Amino acid sequence: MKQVRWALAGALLFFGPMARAQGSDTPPTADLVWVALSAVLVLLMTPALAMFYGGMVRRINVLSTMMHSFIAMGVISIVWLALGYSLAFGAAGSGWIGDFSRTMGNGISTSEPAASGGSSALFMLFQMMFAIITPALISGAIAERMKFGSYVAFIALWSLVVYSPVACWVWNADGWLFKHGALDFAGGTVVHLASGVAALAAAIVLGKRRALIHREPIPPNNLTMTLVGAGLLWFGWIGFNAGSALAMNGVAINAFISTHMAAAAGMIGWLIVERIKTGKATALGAASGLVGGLVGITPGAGFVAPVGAVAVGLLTGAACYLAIGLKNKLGYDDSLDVVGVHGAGGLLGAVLTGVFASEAANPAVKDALAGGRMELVVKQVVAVGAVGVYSFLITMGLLLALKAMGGIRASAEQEDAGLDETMHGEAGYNLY
Amino acid sequence: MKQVRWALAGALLFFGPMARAQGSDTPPTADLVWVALSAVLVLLMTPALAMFYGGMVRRINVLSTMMHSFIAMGVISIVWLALGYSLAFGAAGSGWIGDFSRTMGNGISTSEPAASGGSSALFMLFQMMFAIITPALISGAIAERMKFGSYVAFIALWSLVVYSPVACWVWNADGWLFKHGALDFAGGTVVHLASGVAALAAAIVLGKRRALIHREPIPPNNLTMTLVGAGLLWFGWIGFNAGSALAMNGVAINAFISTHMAAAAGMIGWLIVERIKTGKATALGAASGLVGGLVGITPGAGFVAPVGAVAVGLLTGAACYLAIGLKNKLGYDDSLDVVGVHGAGGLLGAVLTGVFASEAANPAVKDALAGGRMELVVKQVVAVGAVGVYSFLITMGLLLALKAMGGIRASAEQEDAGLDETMHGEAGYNLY
Amino acid sequence: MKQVRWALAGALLFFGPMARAQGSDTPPTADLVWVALSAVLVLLMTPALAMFYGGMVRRINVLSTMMHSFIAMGVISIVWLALGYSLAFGAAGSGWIGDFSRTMGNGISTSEPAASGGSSALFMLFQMMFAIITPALISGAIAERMKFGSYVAFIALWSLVVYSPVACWVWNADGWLFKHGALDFAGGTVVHLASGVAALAAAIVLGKRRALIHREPIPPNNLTMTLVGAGLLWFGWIGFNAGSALAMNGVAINAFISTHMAAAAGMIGWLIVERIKTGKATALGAASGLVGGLVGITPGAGFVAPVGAVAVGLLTGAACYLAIGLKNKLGYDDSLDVVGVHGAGGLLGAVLTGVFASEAANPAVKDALAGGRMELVVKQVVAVGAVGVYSFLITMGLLLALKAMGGIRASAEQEDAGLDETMHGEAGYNLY
Amino acid sequence: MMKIEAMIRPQKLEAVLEAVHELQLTGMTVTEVRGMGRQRGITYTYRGSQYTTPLSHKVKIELVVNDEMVEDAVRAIQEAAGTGEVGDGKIFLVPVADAIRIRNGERGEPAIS
Amino acid sequence: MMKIEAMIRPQKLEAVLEAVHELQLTGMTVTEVRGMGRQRGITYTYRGSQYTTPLSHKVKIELVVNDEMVEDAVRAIQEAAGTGEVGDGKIFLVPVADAIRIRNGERGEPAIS
Amino acid sequence: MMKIEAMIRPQKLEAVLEAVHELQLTGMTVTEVRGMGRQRGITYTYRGSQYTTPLSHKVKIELVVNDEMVEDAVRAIQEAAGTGEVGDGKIFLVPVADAIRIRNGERGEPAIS
Ligand SMILES: Nc1ncnc2c1ncn2[C@@H]1O[C@H](COP(=O)(O)OP(=O)(O)O)[C@@H](O)[C@H]1O
Ligand SMILES: Nc1ncnc2c1ncn2[C@@H]1O[C@H](COP(=O)(O)OP(=O)(O)O)[C@@H](O)[C@H]1O
Ligand SMILES: Nc1ncnc2c1ncn2[C@@H]1O[C@H](COP(=O)(O)OP(=O)(O)O)[C@@H](O)[C@H]1O
Repeated sequence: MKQVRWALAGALLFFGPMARAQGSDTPPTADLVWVALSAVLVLLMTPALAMFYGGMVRRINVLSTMMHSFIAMGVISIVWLALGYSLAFGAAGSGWIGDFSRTMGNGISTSEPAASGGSSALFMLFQMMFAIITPALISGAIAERMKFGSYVAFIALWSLVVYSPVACWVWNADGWLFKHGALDFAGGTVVHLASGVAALAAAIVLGKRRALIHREPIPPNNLTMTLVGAGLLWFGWIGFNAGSALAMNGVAINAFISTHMAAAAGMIGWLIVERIKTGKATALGAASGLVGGLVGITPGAGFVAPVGAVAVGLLTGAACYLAIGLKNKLGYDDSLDVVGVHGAGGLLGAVLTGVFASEAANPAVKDALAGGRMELVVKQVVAVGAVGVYSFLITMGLLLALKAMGGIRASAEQEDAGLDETMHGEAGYNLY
Repeated sequence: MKQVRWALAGALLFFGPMARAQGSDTPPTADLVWVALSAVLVLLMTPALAMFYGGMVRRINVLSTMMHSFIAMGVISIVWLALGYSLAFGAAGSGWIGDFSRTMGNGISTSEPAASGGSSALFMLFQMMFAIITPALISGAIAERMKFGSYVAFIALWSLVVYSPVACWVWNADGWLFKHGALDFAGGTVVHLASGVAALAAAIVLGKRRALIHREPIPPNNLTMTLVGAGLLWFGWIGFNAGSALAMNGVAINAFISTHMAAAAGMIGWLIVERIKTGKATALGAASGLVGGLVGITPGAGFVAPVGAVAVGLLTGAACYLAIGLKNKLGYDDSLDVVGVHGAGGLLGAVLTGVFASEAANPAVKDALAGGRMELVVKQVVAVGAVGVYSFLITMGLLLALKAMGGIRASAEQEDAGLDETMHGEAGYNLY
Repeated sequence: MKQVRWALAGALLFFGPMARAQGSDTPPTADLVWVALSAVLVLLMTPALAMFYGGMVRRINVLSTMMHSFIAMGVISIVWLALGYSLAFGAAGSGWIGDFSRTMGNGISTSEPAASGGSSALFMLFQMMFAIITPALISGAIAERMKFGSYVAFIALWSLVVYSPVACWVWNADGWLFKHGALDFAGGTVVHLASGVAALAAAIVLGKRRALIHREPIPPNNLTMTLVGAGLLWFGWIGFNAGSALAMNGVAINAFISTHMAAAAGMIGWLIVERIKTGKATALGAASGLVGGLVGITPGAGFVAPVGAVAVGLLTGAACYLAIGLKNKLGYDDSLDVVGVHGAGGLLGAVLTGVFASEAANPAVKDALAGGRMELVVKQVVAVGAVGVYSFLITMGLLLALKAMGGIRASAEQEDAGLDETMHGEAGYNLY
Repeated sequence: MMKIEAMIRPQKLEAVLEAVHELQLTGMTVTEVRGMGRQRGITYTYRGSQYTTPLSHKVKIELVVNDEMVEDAVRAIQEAAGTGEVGDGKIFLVPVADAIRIRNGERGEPAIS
Repeated sequence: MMKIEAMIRPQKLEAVLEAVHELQLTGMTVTEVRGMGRQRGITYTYRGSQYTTPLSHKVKIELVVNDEMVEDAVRAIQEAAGTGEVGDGKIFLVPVADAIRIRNGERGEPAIS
Repeated sequence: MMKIEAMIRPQKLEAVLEAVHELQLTGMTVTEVRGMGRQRGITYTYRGSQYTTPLSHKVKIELVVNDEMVEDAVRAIQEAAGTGEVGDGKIFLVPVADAIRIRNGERGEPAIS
């Protein structure tokens, strides 16, 4: 059963030197093109996230917020090549963390023709794009008030002590959650749940924005940018999910369709609830709902058939709308609703994957359902719980340590004048 | 002749279970990658359209206008999966409309490895992207004054009663226009002509914007966004046209080059006429002209050689410039010139396809020209006429019915204050 | 050795009718998909450049600056198809310039199925995208003060008298620099060095902007657009570099990874120096540094291993920061630092390619290093010198001639009021 | 000399410009502003929370005119900008002590004619 | 009649709107401005060069009120907008000769009440 | 006390800020405006139709100064902002009744020094 449950994990075998039987008559070049295409699509998601987030903050913090995403592309790429990939996908006898066998690009050959099956470099690269966007997602929770230097230190460390271990548990063939047997096609748990829960911890440690405390308005500076960012996220997410099949085949095509349908349905789900509750269907709601639907389908894209994906999208879109209301009740300041969208959406998506996984979408689901659907749902919940608790506690510890070492929050003056001006010495717009 | 005239229709055969002879030594995986890549490129065209259109309206309607495109992604995706695809590509003995055999994703298998030829799911998906953008194109004609709810109802219905039937006529192997024998490589008639003519009907039914009546200025809020949208449309259009070959082969490569050349020449064609007429070459002119060129080459991309495509682009770019002047003479308010660009461009492109189709570009053209070039041009005109008349009348009826059922136009107050504020409760920018 | 040194040049063989041995069991369809995908990615780079540059100028010149890129897409596409491609890649017995055998699309067949190896049309197209962006890069140096008509004439001529010859020298199998034996994987010399040096000549001939002379502030109008443009450049550059392998293989994958790593490291390199020098890490610095890193790795992407690429990126990012200071010392007005980024980055990248080229990345490097690393570095310097001197002198001559024929600079009035208003009759934004 | 300051609806600016032009007044300055008045404010919806601002978009125009032109100008603006609905705006008359034309240093009435 | 012109911190606008509302003053106009004062200016970094502007973001509010309301209004604004730090801004009192309500031509005090 | 209001060319703002600084005047407020005057307007081209607006981009500066500073300030602005070409702009002098520093409630001359 192991080899079918986790599509991504197959990659390790696929790209491994012995994956292709001799005499195979389907050379994998087209599959490599598909994965490379997917990697470049996922690469674009982080600039897209910069737009999505950047449009929602006040004008005085637009560059600061976009920098949170861009700097992740700079820093995490290097961290991942140097160490993170090895911790996630190196040999992990214990099931908890990889060894140092693949640090600094070691053991990741690109020089042999890929067609002969000798290269795992593309897998390392594809995974790098996931490693980049995950901490960038967290940045939405701390927008408009965190020191830039502290943020850089935080994401570099977080990537090593939270992301890499969790990726190891879930995607490494030796990982304990991999063996446990939950379904996570493209990172619902590793990417969205882990970042959503980390966002909660970060929002708590950072505290509320001064503008929120003083009830000053916090108008989004440019919702057109947020909409375009959401559109580009949709575009890139096809690579994220359908590329996670690591080959062009029926599962990849199913993942493409289901991803698309869930995004569409997520938009509709959010807008319906919003219209009922406020009387208006908003553009930001459309953008948020489609992202919610995409988050929801991420763990199930390769397991859930298109009609099921519509259900997943509708439910996640609606649920995310309701979940973002929590912050007002519970009193944390999750600036851009990372907890509500990625935390809640990631959690619900994992559970719904258990509910809607279907053999019609992916024959591998047969094995996953061997113990009954209820058992699968429970496994999903266990995976979510383990990752959630780990990410929350370590993030909390990490930020408290950084805080003790010199503070992680901008000064009141910096916050009032805006981080663009005070931390980066820039203004987003000089339009007039 | 039938199997060569319509590149798209080939898809039904191509993806059908018996398309690939046993022992075929060219597995289609690379072709699937090409179509999937093309689908994701076309997916991006609707956000690109949101930018292209969004930049041209007044600031007070920017989100409303962008929502017209985004909501199409939400609503039409579901309509298409549920019903539209079946009406277009289900069995259509009559030649007029498909049956219900492929509703709700039925009969569209993704679970078998695509390499064995068992899946038409990717074709359904690729077609979905066309179905999404077509009604979104119409929205340019009704920008700045239509009720959001009415718009949503309109595009959902239009997709079922205009788009699906027309797609059936033209692209379904049973379709009457398919059998008639005109050339439409990637949707000049189905997408551009149908939407351009519907736009005319919609502009007439909706009536003029109050600002136009009162001769208030209607300045485009952000032409940089329009330019970037045009750039992304160009990018996505490669998938639209070259992907319509449904395989990576000489026809696809020709379509790529011809599409690119027509966009370039469309820009130049527009700018030359504009410079002569007004003394200035404008940025909006460059953006509009390239879109005009792309519209013009859409029906012929796979049939016209690169040098012919330059001619098509130059002529369509120039013609679109002249066609947008019509609205002032005839008195309808086509806010963003959908009639002038997609209607006129689609019409001219269909005719020019007959004129410039060349065997050098596509051997299939030989059969199309069997009866002489004049006969082909006449066939093109018949196809355009049939689709045009149908789309105009049904759109008219649909909108008049919706109007009778409670009004489709924003109130005067809403229009004056802008739809963003009054319908969506938002403002596009808070930049200062 | 010839067939291994220049990855691009391989294309001529690859796509040539005899490239594929009969009985070959790896059909190139997947490779064609990869090249087509890369071409569409590079296509997007010019709109991305429009954003990158457009955001940095004053509001009154934003459209004018974006038009510099867009018009290159219109004009150069046609120039290249008509003549430029033939001059670059036609038969070039002399080693200096191609003949007229491939003008007007002659001899560039698309009609045969690419799978049978009969088409070089895709190569012509892929190369067209490079030909488009190169003169557009120069436009950064003359932003905010050049006449639009003169600019159009300039890039059309420059493409024919500078770009095509240089491309011939370096990439044509007959070219003298091709035979000389330097390494330029994806255009460090042809694209970046040639345009960076031309930018210097152009800045000198055009003279300083009035605003600079009068010490008026020149605030960037929209750094969010510049950031997004940089993100899209990163995305497109994968096609630029990894597509230059002209096949999906180990070299392409290495190029993808190295390109990505150099962009990341370029960002970090710039920000570190900037933080040390000014105390701030800026968003514009992140955008500029990543572009610098991409420029630096362009000649070496297929020859330098990922860890080497990190070094190339760090060094080029830092060096570009320092190089842009030159203009203040030397007194030319290079509006958007084309000399500092593309000139200096292209030069340094060429040298560093010699330093870091490694057999682990590409077995072909073995031959290049046959004479020792120092010899290779010297060859790199010679190539840079030849291209640099040629581009500088011809650009200078071209602009002086255009100047003599009626002036190339906007009037003082036009410059003060902005080129958008006075040359294009438009305003970028009407946001309030 | 008197400065006429009027807050009007943005969409009426065009008509006011024409009206002012017809009076042969050649100088005027226009500013984008937001105004609070009797007019209902705007309610913004942001991810479920709603926020109402009393401010709506207005345009402020300023013309400095000779005393004898004041009443004509006021009447012209009032006619061009009025719709009869709440939110039409206000005109204020602010005394001005002197005017200087930067170009040539002219002062007083000649500077504004 | 007096026009109260105040330049305040942007983030204090909300509080001032409320304060003004409590005084039952129904009219006010708001403009985005940049101000120079004792407050330190902003230093922008642009690719290595640095540029300092003395201007910081401010909001200007204008209310025309009856003479008897002036002191109350000034006090209310001062309380709502003040932080005690440099950069809080200024209030200026500018005499106004007359006011006209565009909607119905009312003049004088009725026009602003 | 007098408020000096000047509409100037945007590109002259920098020079005016310096000139004002040299006079030791520490306060000033700047607004982006559009102005109609003798200067030719702008013709916009939009897909074949053309539209001419009489408005061009200007910057408005406002300084409240003591009466004795008025002439110096006017001269300084005039010199810094002038080019001698049509469109240089105007300076208006508007009497001010009082000034209040929000930070500490100071009134009158101390508030603006
Ligand atoms: N007392 C005032 N001071 C300054 N501006 C005012 C005042 N009263 C009204 N305004 C301006 O006039 C605009 C229209 O006022 P409002 O009361 O809505 O309209 P009406 O005069 O038709 O009742 C407001 O938005 C504001 O900009
Ligand atoms: N003399 C003045 N004329 C016009 N505006 C002024 C004047 N003095 C101050 N301002 C405005 O008030 C704002 C705050 O002034 P500042 O001197 O920084 O604060 P404070 O009054 O607390 O010392 C300035 O940014 C400017 O907009
Ligand atoms: N009477 C006036 N009232 C208000 N603003 C004016 C007036 N006259 C001119 N202005 C402002 O001054 C600017 C320059 O005026 P203009 O007549 O073009 O220049 P010049 O004073 O050099 O003849 C105008 O754009 C406008 O903003």
